[in-house]
Amino acid sequence: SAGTPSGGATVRVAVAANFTAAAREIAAAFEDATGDGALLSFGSTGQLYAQILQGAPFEVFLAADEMRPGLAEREGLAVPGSRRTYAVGRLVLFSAEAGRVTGPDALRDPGLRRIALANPALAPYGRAALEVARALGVEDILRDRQVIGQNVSQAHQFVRTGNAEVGFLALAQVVRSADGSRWLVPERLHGPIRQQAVLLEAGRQNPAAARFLDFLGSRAARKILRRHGYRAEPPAPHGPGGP
Amino acid sequence: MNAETIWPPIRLTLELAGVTTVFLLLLGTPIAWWLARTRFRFKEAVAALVALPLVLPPTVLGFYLLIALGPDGPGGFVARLFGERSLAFSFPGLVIGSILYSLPFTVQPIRGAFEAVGDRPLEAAATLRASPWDAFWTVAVPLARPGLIAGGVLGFAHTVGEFGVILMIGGNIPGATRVLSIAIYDHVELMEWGTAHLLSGSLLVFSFVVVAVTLSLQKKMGGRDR
Amino acid sequence: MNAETIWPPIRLTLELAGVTTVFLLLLGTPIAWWLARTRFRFKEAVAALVALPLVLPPTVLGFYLLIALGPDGPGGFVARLFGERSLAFSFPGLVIGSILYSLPFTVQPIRGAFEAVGDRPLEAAATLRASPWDAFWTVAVPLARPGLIAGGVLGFAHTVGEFGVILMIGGNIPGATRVLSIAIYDHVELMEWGTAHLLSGSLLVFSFVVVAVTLSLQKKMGGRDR
Amino acid sequence: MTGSGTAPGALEVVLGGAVGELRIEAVFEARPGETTAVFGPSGSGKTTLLRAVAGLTRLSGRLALGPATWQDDRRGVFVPAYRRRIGFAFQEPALFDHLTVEGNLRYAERRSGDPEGDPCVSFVEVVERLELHQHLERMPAGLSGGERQRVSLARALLARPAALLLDEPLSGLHRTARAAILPWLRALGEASGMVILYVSHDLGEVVDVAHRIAPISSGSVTGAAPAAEALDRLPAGDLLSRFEAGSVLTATVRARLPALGLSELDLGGQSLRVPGAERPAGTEARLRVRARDVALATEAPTAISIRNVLRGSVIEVRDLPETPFAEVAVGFADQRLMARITRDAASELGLETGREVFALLKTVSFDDP
Amino acid sequence: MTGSGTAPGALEVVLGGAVGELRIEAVFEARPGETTAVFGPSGSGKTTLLRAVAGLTRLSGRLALGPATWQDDRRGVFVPAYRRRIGFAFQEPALFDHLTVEGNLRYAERRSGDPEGDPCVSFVEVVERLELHQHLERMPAGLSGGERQRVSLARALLARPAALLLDEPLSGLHRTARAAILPWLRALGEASGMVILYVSHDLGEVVDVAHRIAPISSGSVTGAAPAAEALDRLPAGDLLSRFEAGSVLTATVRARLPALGLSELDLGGQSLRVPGAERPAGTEARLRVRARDVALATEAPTAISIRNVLRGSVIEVRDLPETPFAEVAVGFADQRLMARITRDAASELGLETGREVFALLKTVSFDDP
Ligand SMILES: Nc1ncnc2c1ncn2[C@@H]1O[C@H](COP(=O)(O)OP(=O)(O)OP(=O)(O)O)[C@@H](O)[C@H]1O
Ligand SMILES: Nc1ncnc2c1ncn2[C@@H]1O[C@H](COP(=O)(O)OP(=O)(O)OP(=O)(O)O)[C@@H](O)[C@H]1O
Ligand SMILES: [Mg+2]
Ligand SMILES: [Mg+2]
Repeated sequence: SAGTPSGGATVRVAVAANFTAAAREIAAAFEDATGDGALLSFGSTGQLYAQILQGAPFEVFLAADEMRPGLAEREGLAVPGSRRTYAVGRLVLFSAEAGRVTGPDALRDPGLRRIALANPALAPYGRAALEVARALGVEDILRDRQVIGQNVSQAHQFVRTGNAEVGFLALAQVVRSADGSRWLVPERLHGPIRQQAVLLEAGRQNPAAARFLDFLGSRAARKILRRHGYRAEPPAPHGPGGP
Repeated sequence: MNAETIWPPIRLTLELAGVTTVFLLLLGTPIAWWLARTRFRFKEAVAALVALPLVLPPTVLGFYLLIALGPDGPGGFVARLFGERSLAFSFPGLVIGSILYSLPFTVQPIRGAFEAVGDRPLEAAATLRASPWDAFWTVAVPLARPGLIAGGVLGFAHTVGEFGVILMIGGNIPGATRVLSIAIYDHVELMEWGTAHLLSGSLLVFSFVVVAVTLSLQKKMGGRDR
Repeated sequence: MNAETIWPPIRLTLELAGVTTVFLLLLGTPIAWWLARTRFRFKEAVAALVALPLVLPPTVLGFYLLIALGPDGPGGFVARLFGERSLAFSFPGLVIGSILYSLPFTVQPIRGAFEAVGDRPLEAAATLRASPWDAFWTVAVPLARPGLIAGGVLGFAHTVGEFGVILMIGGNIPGATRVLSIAIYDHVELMEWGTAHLLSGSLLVFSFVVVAVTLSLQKKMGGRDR
Repeated sequence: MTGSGTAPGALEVVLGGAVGELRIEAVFEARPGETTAVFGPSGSGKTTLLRAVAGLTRLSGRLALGPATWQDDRRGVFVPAYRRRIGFAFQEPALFDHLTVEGNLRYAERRSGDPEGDPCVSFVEVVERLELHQHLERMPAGLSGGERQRVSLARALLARPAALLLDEPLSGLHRTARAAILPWLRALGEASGMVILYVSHDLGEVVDVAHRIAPISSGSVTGAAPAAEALDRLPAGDLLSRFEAGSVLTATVRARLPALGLSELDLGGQSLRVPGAERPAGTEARLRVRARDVALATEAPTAISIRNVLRGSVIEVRDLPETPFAEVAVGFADQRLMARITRDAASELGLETGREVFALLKTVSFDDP
Repeated sequence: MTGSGTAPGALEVVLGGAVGELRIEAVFEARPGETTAVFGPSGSGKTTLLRAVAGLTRLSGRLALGPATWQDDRRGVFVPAYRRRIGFAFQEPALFDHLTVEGNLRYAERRSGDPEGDPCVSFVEVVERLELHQHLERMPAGLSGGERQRVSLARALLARPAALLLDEPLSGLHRTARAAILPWLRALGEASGMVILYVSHDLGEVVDVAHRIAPISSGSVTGAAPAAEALDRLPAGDLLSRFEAGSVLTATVRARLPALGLSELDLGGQSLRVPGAERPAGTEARLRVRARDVALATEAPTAISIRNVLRGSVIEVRDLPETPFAEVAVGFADQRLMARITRDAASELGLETGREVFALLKTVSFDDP
């Protein structure tokens, strides 16, 4: 699916690892729609940013946060004004055990030992989890019982393998499985988990790169996003600056 | 960056590397000895088995370890004896993961050294009524000392720098499983370059000293140039 | 999962591990030889230096490598000679990173084997008018063969499983730098457990066969039990 | 070897097997307190045999030291080397390179199972006899070839074995050093009652040290005979024995002549002078006489420097094929002496069985190293 | 060693230094075509000296082989071992364990710089002489001690050296094998004109092989003298020489007596019979006579098996301190012969300088291994 259709141009896209599944579908749809190809490279947002800084041949950057794309713009690595939020993540409190999570009270269960979350310093989902705990007044419980994954997919693995009974995960990770138990965290309990994209300098001359960025805001792409557990914002570019 | 956040990972890293190295030597030495001396036909298959964890990406290995250490694996069974759910996110869990991942680097040099000792000194020991156990400790181990030191050093260094496996099974719990390598990585991810450089630099210097000093203990035996 | 997505990473991994192993041996053998034979006072410091990259977490090492290989580092300078911007994100870049990261595992067993050869055979060769170069190839290397094989095997296995460094300097670019370990990791990330298990399993079996067969080539020389 | 007549503590060897192309077939017994020389040319299987006795190489058959059975294939017994009370000096000294010379010796002593220390084999005495005092602190790697051999021998002794297995232990030593060590070693074996198997390819050495000789050739040992008998029996055409072959005479010390540095011995009523005035009168002396050193005369010679003239009668004259020589056996009382002279001389002197002759023995010929 | 009189191709050794507590001080010359024995007790520095000559151990001083300077500290010259045309048989054979016996030999031959092969030292001949044919395919690890030594010697020879350095190369061989190899080795050296340094602690071996002897004791070598002279000169009290000390006589073959297996030699007009009828009449023969084998008489003896009676006169009588013996030097024409007899006998026979005597030599004493 990452192959290049003959005739069309190819765009190299750096994709935050947590967006892997959705990105693949979008790339396929993009190829069908435009005849261009998209070559996806996955990695952590921080790692991808460091690579871009060191001249990696990426043309579009789909980050898991809004900080790194903002930084890229400010550092002159990205085409000014190209930055936009392509997806908004939803946080979910999840357990692999059926019935364990029915609502926020699951966090207060005295028998609960481990709560998995992504590193709040690095990952937007982690930061959001912290905000939720604060809002619910269970900060202390979280501090005592937390196990931190480097990113949200590690937190997911902690929960899936049963090593942590519950965890704050991305809806995207569990949206397609029916097992376990979950509580979809209301968005009002935390700041928005905006995932931003940006056109990189390397892609300035590649019309396919702009087309890919545009395609992210298309109806087809937004449908895929929703199916994967993201909320799509209108395709209007955000103002400069970030968090 | 302050002392409070810097020292716990360093202490933990040294503890982990130290304990792991001890276990690596305790476990690796008999394995190496067996590999060096057995005439078992398929011993190279066993040797390959020891080296095998290497070929898996650490994060993947870590994932499988997570399953093994978890509530449904043998690790969970052991953990329940101590009233825990899982061996993951605990110091013993880290030690187990580190041992598995660094074992081949310890076994290999020790095996080589045992093989280089040859039959002769052991035969001589046997004729002096040293039991195999006695001869192992009083002849084979001292003669293979350079290999044991090299194995320990490589195991130590590899554990200090280990990352993927620990990341996977550690849970980055400050004071419990947040080792130096993860701390440095966090700083890199946060683009706190200064702190990252400083920690990396100190780690390099410290390790250099440890490794260089240990390796120097390999000093040759007596010896004339003949 | 289909042939198109599975084979390129496998091919690339074998290529990378193969090329890296060749370079590891080419580079590691003279270093090991020097370490085994020199009387330089601070040789253990040099040995420690070789082992040092180990103590850095692979991603951190990868990060520094990224800078070194990038447009502002020496790698960029070399890259410009070939009309490129950076050595990172290229096959040569991966090879350089893998060599650095696996070198100690190759050097150590070879050094041990060279040390076990001892002075005698080399003195004998010298009295038979074999130059040091000649004696190295015709006496030291054949006698140290088990160590060379072990060093090659460890280097190969470590390169196959290597992950952090390659991810960092390679950039997970399909067909160019997306090796098997990264592909497996991607599948794990995607929760495509089936594919991940399958790939991991095949990798294990394949590596097991390679390692076991290679190690068996160490067959002992002639020998009576004396 | 049948069990009957086996001395208590004797080493009984019945071993067979093959190494490479060589078939080993060894049946003999070595007695306690005696040194049994395993004597044969290079490649005849001496080392292999010793290793099998030690349990380091596996041959099939039966091995027992007195009441202790070390190997018995029929009963499935095989005692590992470290449970056999042996001491072994390897042909190429296998010292522990990580220990000093003293460390090597103490290693053996500490495991000798004899915490008091056998008075026959004390550390101090062994070190002194083998001249190792000034090397005790050194590492083996710096020792000369001969020094290494001596350390190896000392170590084997200090294991205080019931069976001491020595594989050419003195091949790197000069004759004087050997001559000083061999009689001591022999006496040590006698005093402590241990079995000594002494491998050598040097008949001179063998004769000096051995009570019995077990000749080995092409892997085959058929028995150990008393040294005198074995020397006499060695095939005449065997080049090996040409130089050293001869007889062993047993005499009694009659008087000491300290002024001359000589002793006077009594050999069945006749007198004989040999170097050395140490042996007390009345004790028994064992003399080795090489056949090449004995001249014969049909009349008592006069005005000659040869002091020892023994009267006897010819028992046998036999030609040594492919040589210009004949060997003449001369009998005195119940002992016999071999003389090697040219066939030419034998016929000119008319030597034949029953003929009375005088055997001429230079005093100095008893002073061999 | 002054440069004057240095034969072309001679090995000139002027070395000094210390190993451990031993001071080495060696000044001597070894001539091409000759075998020079370095002879001394264990620990006297023989191995160290050979290693220094080979360039494996560094002592200070000067070393040259003919026109090639190997070491000259004053000029800062030090040629590494692999650029010296040497062959070295180590005391503990250092065979290449990864090569077969043949592989070891070919390794040397291929680097001998003599692609045609020296006709004096052909592969086939060396293998045959050292009886290695049936071992060629084997790996060294399986060889017996004596077999390893022979391979090591063969390898050193096949390097076709200008200087052959042998460190007790035959200590593991029985006398017969040695006796077969030594004269061949000596002749090989003569034919090829190489310098042979032969380290040994066995005087018998030394006498058989050496043209010259360089005695070494406590690290000191003061020169190499012709064998006959050196034997005569060896300090009388030196225990080492007691057994083997003696003289070397040069005689001419007068006639062969094949029927008896003997040759008749002429020694300054007197006749002497020795074993062996191979040497053609008119050629020169070199005879070693041990002092212990010579008896003296003041009247010509009769009716005795000793065939060789040489008339001469006493040159000197000297006591051997701490022994019951005296050594008597007897002169014939321009040669001298040493006899060792008891002091007792010497005085009874009234031996003193100028006195006419008969020296009695058993034929068999020339037949030593
Ligand atoms: N494993 C083996 N394979 C083939 N041949 C062997 C093996 N072991 C020993 N031999 C041969 O058996 C013979 C006897 O060997 P052994 O070492 O017992 O001889 P030895 O009498 O000790 O000789 P030496 O006096 O030279 O030491 C030798 O020819 C040796 O090469
Ligand atoms: N590196 C060293 N350190 C201390 N002593 C040494 C060293 N090398 C040699 N020696 C000593 O120097 C002496 C001479 O050694 P060398 O090996 O030359 O003797 P050797 O004449 O060959 O004796 P052998 O006949 O026993 O082989 C020995 O006493 C030895 O222990
Ligand atoms: Mg042997
Ligand atoms: Mg020596």
